[in-house]
Amino acid sequence: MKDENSYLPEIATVKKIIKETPAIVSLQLVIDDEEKRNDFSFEPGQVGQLSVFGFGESTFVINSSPSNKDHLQFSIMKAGVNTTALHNLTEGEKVGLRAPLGNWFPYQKMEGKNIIFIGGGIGLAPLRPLIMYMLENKDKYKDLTLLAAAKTPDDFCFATDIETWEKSKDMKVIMTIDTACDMWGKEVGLCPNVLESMKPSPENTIAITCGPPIMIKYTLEVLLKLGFAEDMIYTTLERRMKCGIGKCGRCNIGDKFVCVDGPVFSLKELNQIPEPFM
Amino acid sequence: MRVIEYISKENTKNWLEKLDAKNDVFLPVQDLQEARIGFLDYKEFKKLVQQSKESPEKRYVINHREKTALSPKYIFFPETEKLFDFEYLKDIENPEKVELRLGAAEKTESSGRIILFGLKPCDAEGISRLDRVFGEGDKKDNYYMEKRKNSLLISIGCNTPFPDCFCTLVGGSPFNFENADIGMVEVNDGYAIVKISDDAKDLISENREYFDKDIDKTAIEEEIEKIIKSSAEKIGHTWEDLPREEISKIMDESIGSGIWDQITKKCISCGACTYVCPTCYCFNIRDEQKGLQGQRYRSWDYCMNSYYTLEASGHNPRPDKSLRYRNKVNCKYNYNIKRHGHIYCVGCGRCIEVCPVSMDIREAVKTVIDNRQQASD
Amino acid sequence: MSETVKNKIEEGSGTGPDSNTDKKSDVKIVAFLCNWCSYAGADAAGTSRLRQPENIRIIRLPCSGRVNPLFIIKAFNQGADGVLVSGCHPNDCHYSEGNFYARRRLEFLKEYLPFIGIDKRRFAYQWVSASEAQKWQNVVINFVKRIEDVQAK
Amino acid sequence: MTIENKLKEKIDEIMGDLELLVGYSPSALPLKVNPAFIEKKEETGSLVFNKMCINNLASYIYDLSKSVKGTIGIVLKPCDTRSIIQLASEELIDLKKIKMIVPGCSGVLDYKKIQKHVGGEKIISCKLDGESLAIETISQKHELKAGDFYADKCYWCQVHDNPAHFDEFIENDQKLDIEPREKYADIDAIEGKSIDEIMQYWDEQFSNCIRCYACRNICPLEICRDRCITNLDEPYWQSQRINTEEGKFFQLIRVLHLAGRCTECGECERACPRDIPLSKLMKKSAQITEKLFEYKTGEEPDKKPPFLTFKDVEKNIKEENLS
Repeated sequence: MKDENSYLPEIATVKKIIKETPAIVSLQLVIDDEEKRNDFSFEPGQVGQLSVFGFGESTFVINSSPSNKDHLQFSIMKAGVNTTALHNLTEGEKVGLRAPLGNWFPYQKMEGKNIIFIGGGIGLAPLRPLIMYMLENKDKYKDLTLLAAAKTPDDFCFATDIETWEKSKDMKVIMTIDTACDMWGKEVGLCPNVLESMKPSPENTIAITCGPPIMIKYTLEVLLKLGFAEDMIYTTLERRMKCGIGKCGRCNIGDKFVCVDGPVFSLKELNQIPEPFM
Repeated sequence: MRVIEYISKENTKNWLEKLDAKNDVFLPVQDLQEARIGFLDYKEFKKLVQQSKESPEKRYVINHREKTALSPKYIFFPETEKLFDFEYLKDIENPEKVELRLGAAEKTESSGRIILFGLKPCDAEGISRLDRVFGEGDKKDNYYMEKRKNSLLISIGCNTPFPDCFCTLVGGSPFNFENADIGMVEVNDGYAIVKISDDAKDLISENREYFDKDIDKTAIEEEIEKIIKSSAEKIGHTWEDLPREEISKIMDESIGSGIWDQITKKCISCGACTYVCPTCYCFNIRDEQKGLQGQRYRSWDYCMNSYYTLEASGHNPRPDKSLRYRNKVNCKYNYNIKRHGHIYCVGCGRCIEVCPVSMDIREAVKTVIDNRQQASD
Repeated sequence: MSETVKNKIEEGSGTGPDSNTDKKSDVKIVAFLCNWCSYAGADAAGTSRLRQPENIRIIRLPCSGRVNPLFIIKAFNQGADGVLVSGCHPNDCHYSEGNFYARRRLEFLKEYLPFIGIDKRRFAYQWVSASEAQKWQNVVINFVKRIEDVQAK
Repeated sequence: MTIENKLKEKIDEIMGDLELLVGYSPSALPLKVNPAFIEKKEETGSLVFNKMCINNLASYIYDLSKSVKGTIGIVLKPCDTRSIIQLASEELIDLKKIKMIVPGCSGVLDYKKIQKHVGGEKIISCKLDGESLAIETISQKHELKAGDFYADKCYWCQVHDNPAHFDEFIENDQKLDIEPREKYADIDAIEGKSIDEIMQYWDEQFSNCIRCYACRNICPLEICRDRCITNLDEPYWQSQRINTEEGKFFQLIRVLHLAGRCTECGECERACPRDIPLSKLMKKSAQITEKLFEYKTGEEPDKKPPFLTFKDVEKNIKEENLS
């Protein structure tokens, strides 16, 4: 594979479209080329570049379970030109895919520990493959907790997954919305505040968070306040990306490129980068 | 410096002519009427000369004394480059069905090599920096590497450095032929060849007739020593020495300080400095479609552009020109030292020359260093 | 379009001063028409079967004031041989003053085009009201002819 | 007393009222000066004002007027004041916040002209003594007459010692002393060519464009900079390709966006790293707006720019009739 063109995407077919929230859809893709499809594997946290040819290419995390060989799932929030084009796709249409790219959650290092996942809105997407992996290998991990936050009850991504996880005994699930509304029997409050009131013990626990930049910022503050060590906190970041392979230059934070050195970073790593990541 | 061969200026012309028959030779050409200097394909140059209404000597000359206005990076990394074509195919029988075909960029089967003649040592250094960016890492950049793989760099030392030159500050020298395949020094009325790489041996062995047979090597070597000395004296320094070992650390420390606001005040946040820089490599990728066919291409981009980091969500990690300029200088004097082991500035001075508001990267770096010393005093 | 249908259309359209019916030119002309007057006028020309050359590609806009001069430059850039802008007569603008602004911009552009190497005759702006089907036909025929002349040179 | 000293004296006098002063300071590079931003009274000593001060400092005023709360003092050549007045007439800046300190001008030298005259050879040093200009390049010394190298705008300047608007005017004993030239002579020269030759001329010029946007960002009137239509994804108005066509198209966007606004300071052409004669494009647009709308930019802060207003009957527009 020495002469492989790093910019040329594989063609994949949209197998299924799931409407998650009014602004978010999940696409389930199957790579057309049979050999490539069978060879494909990825680690939880890795990303892929999705193209709608004629519109552009953007980066999304692969959020299906790594053990799922049927399809790859990506969740897309409508924001720009390419995401709108992805939203307008119908089942059976073709997209371009370059994956897997970037690094992943060091799930082996997390074995034997308690894990707390903190996801806001579409920030749950990068956590999903890891959660699924850990649930599939529950014996290797201790207590799993998920704090899922969204603006309103309608804004929860992967609602059916959360429901399943809620029912299973393997993971404790807490859901919160920003402001109170009728028919909501669960937590109310901003994610960092709810986290603070939960008072999770930092003892032998790893916290993994993802969400909008402002949420990550305050969540990290709360985690530190709760006594979590910097190397026990993980987050995934996003930046504007073009090439996805560390050449085009724009996704850097200091000397690190989010596309190749990330998107997964421990807070310790981030604090070693001189340029502020927020 | 040990002299291996010597070629007169007259013969250099013949030699280039010969090389151009089998290869693509690029050389610095000056348009005297417009005073513009740029690297040009020799074949293109000859065409221009032919078309020129005035006498060609009056309008166009081959020029290796002055720096070219643009760095030669565009020969390997063009301003705009096609990545691949795509085409939606519609089935007339079944209009619902749309197939997609991707055409990888066809490899240009060039018979010969790309030869860059008359490259300044700093420009050769610049190309070696790009080699690292595009050639290192898990994924390589085929488009660049494909062109670069088949190329030879013929570098001519700088007998006369310019006021905005500062290669010695960043670890280079006007006679650094480390990155060149052939290194030449202008002596008397010709060029002494002081370096030949294995790849480039045939350029000389196949064209022996152009190279002087009986030369007094020691005399030429003495002459070269004199040239090197006088060149070193002329090179402009705005400050004594750059603490190259420490610069990364100094830059790190400066990041939180307000010094960057001060440095950037006069900057107008344009891309002139980036586009003339021999080591800047950032690019943008876009799709364009007409009807059912389209193309994905890349084009140069510049980090002082506010759209450069603007995410679709509206979040911009570097919304301010001071943050962008901080990133730009750090990219060169800090981040790329960590990533690729070298300062990503070769001291060619082009950015200083083109800046309409006299931004000077030397001044910026010096301000950061001075600021740190003041803080520690 | 099949040949027979095409012939039928040609037969059915007889009126108007069109000398070059036999000679099909391939000049491409983009026309920006205001929704309220000129588009309606062109429509009326169509329904009254006033024959018009096929070289015109009409783009409907709410008002001639919506015509950014860049549209015209872009059209030329993309290969248009001529560009025509048409809107309501001054004082008749649906939005009262859109075409007054347009007139200033378009006249400026018209004066400017030759300076960048585009023949002034390739661009025109005209006022055609909804009832002036005949005028529209004349305008189009004359404009196409003019572009053909420029092209032929 | 030199104009520079008089200017410094004046600035010292009023510096107390200013939060920020924008002026010129010396540059390490021959033939160039630095824009300087001075906040403290002690720092005014580094200011200069001479024939190298070609930069139009009004380029900074829009951004500064947004970020600086207090009064901004700005050193402007009489011609530069027009940019400020134009911005004010479009209500983009508040004149009350700005103190225009205007020294009389005896002309400024265009370093690009000098550079071109010496054949593009790099200039190592330069000395201006009265009217004689001593230039040293890497290969030779030139003795030049300053009178040949003034910026284009100086040759038809009407305001060098009588700016229409200012807060402080400082009389310059040295007057602009050059042979005036016809303002539109270079425009006429281009228009004398055939339409195809004109197209070819601009294609040749724009084949050099690298789309660095220095022209846009230095322009005092183009306040869009970070929000420019050319960079937008949606609408996708312009391709990001760097080539002749796109360079020219971008420049036409500029021309159209500056029609009836451009004050012909020539900064775009000076900033262009590829030496494309952009000010010709701008001059043509000024010529047309003068002819059609009898409007001169940058002279009346209370008059509406021509494209923001209209007349029922436009006496200078002769509409053609195609019907």
